[in-house]
Amino acid sequence: MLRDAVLVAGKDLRLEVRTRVGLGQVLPFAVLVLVLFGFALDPDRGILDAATPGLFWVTVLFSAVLAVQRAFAVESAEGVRDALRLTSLAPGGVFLGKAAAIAVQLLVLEVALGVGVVVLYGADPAGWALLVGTAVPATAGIAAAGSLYGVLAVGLRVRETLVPLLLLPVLAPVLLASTRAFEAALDGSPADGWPWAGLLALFAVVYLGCGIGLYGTLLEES
Amino acid sequence: MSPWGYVVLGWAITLVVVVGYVVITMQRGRALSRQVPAEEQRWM
Amino acid sequence: MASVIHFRDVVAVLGGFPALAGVDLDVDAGELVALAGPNGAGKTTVLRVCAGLVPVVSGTAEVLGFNLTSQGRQVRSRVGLLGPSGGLYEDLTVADNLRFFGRASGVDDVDTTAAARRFGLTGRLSTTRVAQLSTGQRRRVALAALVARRAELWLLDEPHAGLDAAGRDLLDEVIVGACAAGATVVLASHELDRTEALRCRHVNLAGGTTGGATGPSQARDPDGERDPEGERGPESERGPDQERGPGVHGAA
Amino acid sequence: MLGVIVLAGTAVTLWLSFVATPADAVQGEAVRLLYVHVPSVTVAYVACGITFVASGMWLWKRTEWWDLVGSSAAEIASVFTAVTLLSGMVWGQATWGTAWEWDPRLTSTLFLFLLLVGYQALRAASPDRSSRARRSAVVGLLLVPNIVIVNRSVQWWRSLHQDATLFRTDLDFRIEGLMLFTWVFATAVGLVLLAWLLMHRFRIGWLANRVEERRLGDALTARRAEATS
Repeated sequence: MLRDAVLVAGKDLRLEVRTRVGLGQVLPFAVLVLVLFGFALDPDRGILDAATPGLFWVTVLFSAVLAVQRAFAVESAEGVRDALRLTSLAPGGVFLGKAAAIAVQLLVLEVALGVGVVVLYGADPAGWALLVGTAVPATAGIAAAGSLYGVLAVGLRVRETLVPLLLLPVLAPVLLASTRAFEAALDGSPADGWPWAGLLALFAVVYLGCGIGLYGTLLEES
Repeated sequence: MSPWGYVVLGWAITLVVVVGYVVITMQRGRALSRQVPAEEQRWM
Repeated sequence: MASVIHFRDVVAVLGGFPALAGVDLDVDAGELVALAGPNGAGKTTVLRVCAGLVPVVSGTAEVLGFNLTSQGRQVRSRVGLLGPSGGLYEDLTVADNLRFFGRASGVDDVDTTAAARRFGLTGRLSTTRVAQLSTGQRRRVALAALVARRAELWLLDEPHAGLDAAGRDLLDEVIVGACAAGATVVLASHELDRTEALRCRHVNLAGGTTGGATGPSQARDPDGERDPEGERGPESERGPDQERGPGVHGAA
Repeated sequence: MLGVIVLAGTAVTLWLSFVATPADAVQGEAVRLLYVHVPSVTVAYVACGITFVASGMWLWKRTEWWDLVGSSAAEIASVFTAVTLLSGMVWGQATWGTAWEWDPRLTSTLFLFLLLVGYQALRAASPDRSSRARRSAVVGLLLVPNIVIVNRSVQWWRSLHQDATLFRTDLDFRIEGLMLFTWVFATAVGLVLLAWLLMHRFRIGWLANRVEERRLGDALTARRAEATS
C-alpha cells in the first residue's frame, strides 16, 4: 500500500512540476485573496491584525478546494479513469498518494502565504513550534478529507460545484481549530493552542482512517 | 413583538414547514404510484 | 480449451441507457475474436464489461473464471484494454506515463522499456509530453503500455484507427504474437480487411445484442456453450447470414 | 394509522404547550417554543443516526433497502434541521434579543444542515443507481463523525471564549412535572411522525426505482428492436 502511495504521489507531484498549475495559478490566487482581504478590512483600523490567523486559514481552505479539484480533474480525463481502474494499485495506497501530493502542495502554499502575511499584514511570527505543530496536522486533515470528498465527485457533471459544497462544511472544524491555535501562537500563549493542535491531529487520523477504509468502495465503480 | 407573538411565530413556522413537507411527500407518492402497477407496489 | 469469456444474455446499462441488451458470447483461450457491427451496437461496452469496468445488470458473465457480477475487480488487473483515447496523462511525458502505468500494474521497468523500444518510443519521443503527440503516436504509447502489462485477455477498441501503415503491421504482429503466447484477444473494429487478414473469428453485434435478427432469447444454443475444439463459437453457428466472410473463423 | 396518532398527538401537544403548562420562571412565555424546538432537533438527530446506520449497513449488505432507508432518513433530517434552525432563531430573538447568536448548538446545527444539503446534492448529481448508493453511503457514514467533530469543536470554541458581558440564558431551563411531560410527549409525537414520514419517503424512493426499472425495460425492448430492424 505504501509503495502504491509513493507511486501515486510521485506521479501527481511530477504532473505538478510539469504543468505548474499549483505554482502558477493556485498560489497567485491565494496571494490575491490575501490582498483582497487587505482591501476589505482596512489595515489601519486594526481589524486585519486581529483577523490575520483566520484570514490565513480561510485562504488555505479555498486554495485547498482548488488543489483538490485539480488533483481529481487530472484523473477524470477521458480514458485515464479506465486505465487507472485497470491497474493493480491498492485503493488505500491511491488515497494516501493523492492525499500526500495535495498535502505537499498545500504545505508549500502555506509557507508562501505565511511570508505573505508577514509582509502584507505585518504579522509578527512567534511560537514557531505551535505554528508548525498546527500547520502539519491541519494540512494532513485537509488533504485527507479533500481526497476523500474529491473522489466522490469524480465523473459527475457538476464536479466543480459539488466538491466545495461537500468539503467546506467538513473542514469547518479544521478552520476553527487551526485559527485558534495560530491566534494562541501569535499572542504568545502557546499553552492555549496545543489542545487545538491535538484536535487537528485527531481529525487527520479520523479522515486518514476513513479514507483508507472507504476508498475501495469508491474506486470500485465510479 | 410580545413573547406570545414569538411563540406563535415559531410554532407556525415549524408546522407550516413540516405540514408542507408531509403534503409534498404524499403527492409525490401518489404521482409515482399511478405509474407503477398495483402488483409491483408491495415493498414490505 | 478453457473458456475465457462466457456471456449469456448480458445486459449492461450506461446512465440509464441499455448499451447491452442481451449479449451471448463465448471466447476460448488463445482465440482471436473480432466484434463487428455498426456504431452504437455496443462493441465498446462489451469490451469494457469484459474488463470489469461496467457492471453487469443481468445475465451471466464470466471472464477468466471470475463472475463479473460479484468479482468484477479481480478481473481488472489481468486484462489489458486499449481504449479509443488511450488513457494517458496529457501533461506527463511518454516515459513518465509508461513508467507509472507499468509500475501501477506491477510491471518491471525493464519490460516497460523493452515495450517502448518495440514501438519506437525512444529518444526525443520518450521525453515528449503526451499532449503534443499525434493520434497515432498516442496509440503507440497506449499499445506499449498494454504490451508491457502481459495481460491474459487483450481487449482492443478500434486498435487500427489512427495508425500509419507501419504501425498497423506492427500491431498485427503484436496481436498474433500475443495469441501465440497464449493470450486471448478480442477486438472491436470496422476494418474488416484487417480483421480478416488476422484470421479473426467474427461476432456481429447490433442494437446491443448478438445474433442480430435471431434475437438473444431464441438463439440460446445449449450445445454451443462448450465447443470442444474452440474453433467455432455458438455465434458463428447461429446465424451464418449475419457473418462477414464465413470462411475465416478459427483461432490463430 | 400512524398518521392519525400523529395528528391527535400534535393536537394534544399544542394544548399542552400553549394552555396546560405554565410560563417558565426565567424564560417566561418563550419556553413554549422549546416544546417544538427541542423535539424537532431530537427527530433530526435520530434521523441522522438512521442515515448513519443505514449507510453502514449498505456498505455491508449492498441492498436497495438500506440505500432507500438512508436517503429517506437524510431528507427528513434536513427538513427537521431546517425547522430546528428557524424555531431556534425565533427563540433566540425572543430570549436573547438576537436571532443569530454564535451559540454552539445553533452553529453546529447550521453545519449539520449544510452537510445534509451536500448529501442531497450528491444524490441528485449521481446518474445511476449503483454509484448513487455507493457515494451517498460513504457520505452518510461520515455524517455522524462529522457532526461529532463539528459539535465538539464549536462547543470548545465557545467555552474558551468566555464573553462574560454577554447576557446568556441557556437552554438548560429547570424542567419538572407537567413541563417535563409535555417535552417527553412532544418528542414521542415527533418520533412517531418520523416513522410515518420514513415509511412514506421510503415508498417514494422504492416506487421511483420501479418506475426507473420499467423505463429501462422499455428501453431494452427498443434496443432489441433496433437489432432486428
